[in-house]
Amino acid sequence: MAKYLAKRIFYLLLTLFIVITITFFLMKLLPGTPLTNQAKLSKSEIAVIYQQYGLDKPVWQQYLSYVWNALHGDFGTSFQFSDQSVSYLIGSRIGPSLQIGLQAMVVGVLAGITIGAIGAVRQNTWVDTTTTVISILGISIPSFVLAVLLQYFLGFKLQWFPIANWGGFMYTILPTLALAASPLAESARFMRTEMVDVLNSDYIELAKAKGMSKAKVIYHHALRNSLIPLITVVGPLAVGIMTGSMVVENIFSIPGIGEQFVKSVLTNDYPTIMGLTIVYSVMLMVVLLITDIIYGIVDPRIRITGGSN
Amino acid sequence: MENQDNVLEVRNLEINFDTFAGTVKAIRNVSFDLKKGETLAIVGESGSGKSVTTRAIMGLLARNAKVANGTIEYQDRDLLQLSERDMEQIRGVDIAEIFQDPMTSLDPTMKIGRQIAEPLMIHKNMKKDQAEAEALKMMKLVGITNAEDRINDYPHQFSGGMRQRIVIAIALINYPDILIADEPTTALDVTIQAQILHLMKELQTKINTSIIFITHDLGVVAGMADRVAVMYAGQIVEYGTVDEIFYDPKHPYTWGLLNSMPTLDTKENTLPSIPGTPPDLLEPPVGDAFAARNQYALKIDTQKQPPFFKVSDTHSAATWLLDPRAPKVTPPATILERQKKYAAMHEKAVAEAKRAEQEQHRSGEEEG
Amino acid sequence: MADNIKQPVDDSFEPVPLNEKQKLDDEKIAAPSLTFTQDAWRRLKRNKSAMISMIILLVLFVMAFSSSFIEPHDPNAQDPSYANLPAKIPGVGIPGFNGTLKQGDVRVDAYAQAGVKPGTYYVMGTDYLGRDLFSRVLYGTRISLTIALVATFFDLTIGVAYGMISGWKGGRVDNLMQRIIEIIMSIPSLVVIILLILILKPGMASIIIAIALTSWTNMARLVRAETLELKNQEFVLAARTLGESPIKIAFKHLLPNLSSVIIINTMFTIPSAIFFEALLSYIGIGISSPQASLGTLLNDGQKNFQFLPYQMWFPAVVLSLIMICFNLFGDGLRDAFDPRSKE
Amino acid sequence: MTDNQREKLLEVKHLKQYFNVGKADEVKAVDDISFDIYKGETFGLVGESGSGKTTTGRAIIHLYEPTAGEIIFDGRDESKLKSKQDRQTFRRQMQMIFQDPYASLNPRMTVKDIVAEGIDINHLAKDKAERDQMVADLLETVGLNKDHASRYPHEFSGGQRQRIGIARALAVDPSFVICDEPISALDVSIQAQVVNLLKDLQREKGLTYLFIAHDLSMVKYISDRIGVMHYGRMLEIADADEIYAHPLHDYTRSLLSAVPVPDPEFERTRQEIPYDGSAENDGKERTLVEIAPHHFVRAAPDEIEMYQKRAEEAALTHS
Amino acid sequence: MNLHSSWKLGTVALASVALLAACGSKAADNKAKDKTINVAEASNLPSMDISKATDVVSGKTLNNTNEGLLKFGKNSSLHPAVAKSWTVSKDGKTYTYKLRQSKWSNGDPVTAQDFVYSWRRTVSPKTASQYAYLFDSIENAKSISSGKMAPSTLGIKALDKYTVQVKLAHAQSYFNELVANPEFYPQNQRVVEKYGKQYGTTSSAMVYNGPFKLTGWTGTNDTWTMVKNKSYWNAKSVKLNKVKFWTVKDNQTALSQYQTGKLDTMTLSSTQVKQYKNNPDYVLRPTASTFYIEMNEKKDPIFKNVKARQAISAAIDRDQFVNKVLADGSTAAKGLVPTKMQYQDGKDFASVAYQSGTVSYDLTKAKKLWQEALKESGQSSLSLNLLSDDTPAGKLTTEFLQDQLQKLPGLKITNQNLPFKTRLARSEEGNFDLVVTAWGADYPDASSFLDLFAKGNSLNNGKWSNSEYDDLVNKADVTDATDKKARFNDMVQADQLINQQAGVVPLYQQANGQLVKSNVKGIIYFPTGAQWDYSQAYLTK
Repeated sequence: MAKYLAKRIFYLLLTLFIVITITFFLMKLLPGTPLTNQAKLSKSEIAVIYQQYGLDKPVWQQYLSYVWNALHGDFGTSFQFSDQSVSYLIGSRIGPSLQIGLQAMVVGVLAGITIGAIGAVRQNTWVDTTTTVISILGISIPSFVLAVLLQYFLGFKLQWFPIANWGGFMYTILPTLALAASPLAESARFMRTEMVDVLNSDYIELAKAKGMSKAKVIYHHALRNSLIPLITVVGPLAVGIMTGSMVVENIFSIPGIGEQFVKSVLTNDYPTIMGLTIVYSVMLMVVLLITDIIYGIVDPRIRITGGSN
Repeated sequence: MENQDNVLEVRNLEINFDTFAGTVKAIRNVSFDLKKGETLAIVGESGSGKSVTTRAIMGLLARNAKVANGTIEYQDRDLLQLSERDMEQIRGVDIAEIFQDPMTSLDPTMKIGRQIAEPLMIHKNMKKDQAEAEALKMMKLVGITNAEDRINDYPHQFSGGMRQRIVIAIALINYPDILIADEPTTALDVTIQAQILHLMKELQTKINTSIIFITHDLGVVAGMADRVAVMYAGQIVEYGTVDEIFYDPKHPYTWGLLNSMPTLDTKENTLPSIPGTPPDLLEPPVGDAFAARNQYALKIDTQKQPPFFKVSDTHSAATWLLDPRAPKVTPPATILERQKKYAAMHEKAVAEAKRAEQEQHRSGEEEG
Repeated sequence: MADNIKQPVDDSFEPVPLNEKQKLDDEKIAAPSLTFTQDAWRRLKRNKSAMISMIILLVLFVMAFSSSFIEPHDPNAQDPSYANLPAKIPGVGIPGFNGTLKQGDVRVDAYAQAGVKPGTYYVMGTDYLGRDLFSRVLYGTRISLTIALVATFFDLTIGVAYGMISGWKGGRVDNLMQRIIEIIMSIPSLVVIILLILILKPGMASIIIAIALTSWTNMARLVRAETLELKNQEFVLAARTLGESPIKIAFKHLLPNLSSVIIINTMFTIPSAIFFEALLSYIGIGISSPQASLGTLLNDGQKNFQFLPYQMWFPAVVLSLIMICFNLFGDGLRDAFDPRSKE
Repeated sequence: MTDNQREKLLEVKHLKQYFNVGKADEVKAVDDISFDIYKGETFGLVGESGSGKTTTGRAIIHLYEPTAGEIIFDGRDESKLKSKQDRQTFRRQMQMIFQDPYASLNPRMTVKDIVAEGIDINHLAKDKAERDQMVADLLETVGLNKDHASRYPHEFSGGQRQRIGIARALAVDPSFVICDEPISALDVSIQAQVVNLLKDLQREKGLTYLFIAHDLSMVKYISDRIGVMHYGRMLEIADADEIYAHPLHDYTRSLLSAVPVPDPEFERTRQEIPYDGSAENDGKERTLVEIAPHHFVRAAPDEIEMYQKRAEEAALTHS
Repeated sequence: MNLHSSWKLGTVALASVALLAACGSKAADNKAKDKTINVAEASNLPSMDISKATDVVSGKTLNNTNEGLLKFGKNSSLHPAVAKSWTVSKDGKTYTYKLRQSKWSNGDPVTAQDFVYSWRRTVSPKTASQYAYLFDSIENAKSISSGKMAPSTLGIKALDKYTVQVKLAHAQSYFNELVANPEFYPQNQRVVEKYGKQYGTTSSAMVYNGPFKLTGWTGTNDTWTMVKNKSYWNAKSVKLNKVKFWTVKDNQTALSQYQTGKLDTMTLSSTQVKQYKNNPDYVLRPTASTFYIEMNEKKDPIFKNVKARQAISAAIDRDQFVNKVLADGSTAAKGLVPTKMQYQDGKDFASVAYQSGTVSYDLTKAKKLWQEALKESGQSSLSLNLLSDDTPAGKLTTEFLQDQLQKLPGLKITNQNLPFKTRLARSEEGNFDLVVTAWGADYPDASSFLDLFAKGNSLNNGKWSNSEYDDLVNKADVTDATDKKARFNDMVQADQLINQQAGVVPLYQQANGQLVKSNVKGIIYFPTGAQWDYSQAYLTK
């Protein structure tokens, strides 16, 4: 296990290094500086500002110090928030994103599992059709449309939930629902396919031959065996949520990193874009690592061992 | 039940499958009995309907299967009429099944102890600990070494042979009246097959269960079965005791089957074989389904389905060749050889019996 | 057992002559000959929702790509004095389709207000520059579909080639190629797309390139997995023992057998490309005006949802329809291609 | 019959085929085996699953790059075939028939194209008509009719497919055919058809077979000589009758004792001989030793005597 | 891991979400009692460092939490703030301000030294203030910011604790208007040095001498609150307890928030303006900013031809654009200099300078002019790109302009909408054909606009140049610097000249349509600089 972990973490760091490198040089290709009105500044002032941002050195030096600093969690200073470090900016904004992200994941996956399982058990009936329609709608309606509709009908018309901003659990519900649609749909589809497969497997036949009731067969054998592979889609789902959060946070005015990313893109705040890209990648890599580890723990067939056999 | 010795009576079973191309008549008027404590082997090629028959008994037919006719009587109840709930009460307690592929028939994510114990927990309301203690006993009984250490292992940690032992343990843990073994050794190597077959015979006497043994391997049948039913194209074409089928087969299909298997002694340059392929059950042929591949086919075979002709009390075959009007045909040489051997055996047995009788007689005389 | 059969005619107890026997069994195959594709098509035809989806998609495709001929108005023709007119369909009186609009609390005839000549109809209304929304939606659909199709084409070529090479070569090459994919996949693709678009400057070409560059990984992985399986299939081994060259094996044996995986995956890449484009438009780095995609139309509509809901509803419905249809059709294809689903 | 009279077509010398070399999951699928196959004979290779028999076959036809050892076919070392021409010739001389009649035919190709694949690669037909004729002939050879040519594999039964596979192998007119469990996936009644076909072809075309199987009765029926494999090693090689009549190695004995026989009387009295495979891994150096004429057994030097004794006993009890 | 139990847990979690949904939230807070108003802001507050802040939100917040020598009132009128009174020397070069005794929020007195320190800090190149150029008219400022002189040589002195004297390099008639801007506010040296790099990055790393104190600002968050500053010298005039700001990026969301009473004031988008034009809550806020097109004479020589420039100008129907397309309350430009910014004798500069026919729509004339221009340049057709911001208004503008300009014969326009900074960089590099630019006045004086196109100004991206114009601008800045009337005339002439010549093509003067709840009164708005003052705002009822 330790050996496996070490190997994975090594790859994670290597990937991270490559991600940092790629983003750094991509950003270097872009025009734009931290200055808003370069024309009105004297040369020495420009020099000072460049120095502040470390832009005065040759690119390779900038690169080395960026990598070094990035590995220490320092992504430089934001262009937009002139005296704020990017790490502080991200740190102060990641909380809300993680909260709604996790809530959306939990709500989405649990509801997806339920819907998918019901669909599989009642395969080729109207129940199955209904669950399929739900899951297809979930991936067919863009999250920003869904967010607008939720906001308008549940927030504005019915006033059940706050329309926007951040301030307690109630504020998280609409964005959570808007974000949960896609993991719900994806996991429902996955679950259904997986469960249909499992239900057709020999060991389910054997379980039936044991005289187990259908409910018990599903609960004891089918569900567990279909849930395990579901762990592998958590990574992609997390990506979906990250993607969706950019839009949903914007609409619901949530002070999160998704909204910040969009804002940084629109204001060419390169240090923040780079920092957030790295943070997103790290989050995704960690999610992938964790799911792999959990998969290894939960599925007895691929128990992660030291690698001796 | 017609016969008190019978634990199971299948009568006029007809099962169809709805497919895109039409209705496949998978089982066409199949009847047989299973006697207490015996092993009935159902032999046939793939697609002959042997597995479908057992699925019907278990009440586990596929969705698109329709029972068109027939009864399966067990303990004075027609299994085909039972509700799903009632069937659950029978499966795994009274009738258990062993599946073909031990690699896929165990739940990969459940410890084997639990899997073996499950039938007890379901049907006997045992607590998990108690059930697993029973499971441990059963594991020892089916010959799993180090059972104590292995009870908490997962299926993938076992070899194929061991897995099949586990499957057997699951099937037998409730000491069922009937055990259905659906090609239980097909996926195994010869040596492992021998072990499993040996184990099954051993357990049968211990547990006193009746076995329906499905296979396509006549060698296995010879060793396992008390009685044999030969299936072809969804029908039983011949049934009888194992000796009758192997030494005095009457149906040309049975001849063909026996012929086409080389034994370790076979020397002929060409193996007698059954030409052609089995018929498409979408449109079963008129008359005898085997006619097309039968080198002894009569004209009537292409027009009329042959009835069962009784050979002995225990032996019947559905072939027009047994009709008194049919021309006498000579079975293939190897079959004649088998008949000879049978005759010899018979003679020997008769002689033996006579001697025993005489001896008894003599001793009686002496006493008297 | 029952023996009460009608006695057959006596002479039928004669052996069948040899020549007739041949006729009895010449291994003729009765079923009509179906190729793999025909078989899949047959199964697809039985899937109602997939067929309906296919028809809707076809209609949408035809409408979108022939729209230059059937558009009632030029999608880019502005008439600011006719801006933001609601939908009006001749002969339809339902609010929402009769040219009336709620302003404050009163429903007013927006067409009369704007001084539109009677007899002028905008079936989906007009946008903020007075452009015909129906034409814009058709036009946007065309652009969205074009983006998706072109991106998918790259996805197909890159992904399929990459996956096949990786799977076929195996070993170290495969390992390295998989690591590369892992790295690409560990950056959320939207982030990559945004970065790329920032560099390449927003526009249709950039969006296509960005989507193509990120979406192929999934295809590559699927194709690789399938190739790994296929390359050990005996028919591939047979081709190798015959001395077939790897390239020919790829085209003769691998590709045809990969086709179902590829087609199915494409059915899911197209909507996701459309989706990505819509997201980019929402963020503000999508297609630039006066070009329009469903995404930009939605984004524009979303801003005025409260007052001019139709400006969001129409593109939203079309977009969702495309997504739903592709998904349903993709599902249908998967089932149709899946040999296990043979009934 | 002496060795000089018989011409060696294939020599396998110390073949090793390892997978995942140097990794934790290294598999020694074939571990130093040697045997010869003579022109015109059928060499049977038996063993249980995982014994390495299929791997051996595939290594011989060069589907794998051997880890070590030499495979000499028709006097030439396979691995040293450098020119494209040589390799192509080699491919034509050696062909393979596969185990799974379902997986061995490309489902997306017509029977005609499948059978003609070898013809196309080697440009054996000069035009389409000739190609069609060749395919028709081949189909007829394996007992199918030419109407089948335009159909797809899934329309055929297992036995028919296996015959298509044979036709494909025959298309390039090989001299040596590796039959990799060609009948184990077939129904009993069909097995005989295929075996008969193979035998007929051998007679007609003077083919040499390497027949890989786990079905001992069928192997014995078709083979002239037989090799028994276990755990990637060759344990015993002898003439077919000899090996069945006088098995010397414990494993062979165990294997034979386990074969079910369609004879109830025999089955009732059958005694299985158990085999403990761990004895093979006791660290002793073992090689194939000719214990009796043409009868080789894998033995350690101190076991030779024991085997010789067995051979003598066997000779006494039987012949 | 026990999957069964987590399964159950999930079901419970789902149920609870549904339950909460049913409860809903309708907690209406009584804001009137708290004397709080809620204001929507479209973007974050990036900085509170007086020397470094560059954006509108920072300026607005600084204007309400801090105070300089003078402050703007209604209609940009100047009022005394920290300075009680001031005198200007005859030559217009020396300004002396008498300060009142006032306090920082930490209790320190606000002294003349605080101004000296603050201005030096801003001008010092080490600070790298992006607004240092505003100080250019002060003695030595230019040399200091280019590093040639020490900051201590800046022309500002503390004559005593409460007297500030400023020496200008040359007379500047609008210097007091400059001084009222946040860039000229005092800074407390002790506090600046105490927080070092952290200064002005959170609400606590800052002191305040204005009507409000900032709280709850972490530097990066989306809400912040101004609370009444008890140490403010005029605290008793401040009626509100709190002004709470919310960043709401999405207009639709903001409007819903406003409608449900979560916000008291917000800025509307154009469609929203259309809907709310007649609402009693609607307030129009014109800004002192003009959107105009610059034509790149360097890259496209055709624009050296006045006919070509005039053709562009005449091809644009500005009225239709502002009324039908933009429709956000903006007005068609009357010229380069916006209206309602500078007045002379009660007359609006823009109205005085307005000449009909210079910036008006006449497509026939435009086509004719364009044809001639093409002919003279020997071209038959032209393909140009039109650069603008990627904001909604920017996109709308280019979309509209493209359609309009393409009506000129042989002209094909490609739109290019880029993020602000990229767009800026491009315009400065001269990498464009046509660019839509906006300029907002730093101070309420026409020179803020006119200077842009005088010789040598780096913001003249189109490189239009006219010696007569240069002379007029120079006259206004130097020769007539102290003569208000003459100066006004010079500038009017300059404005008329650039409009006639179509040196740039003015499009519209931007205005913000706002909603303000009817019970919120007294928000002071002025069109330049920090624009908003909440210190006099109050709630009725």
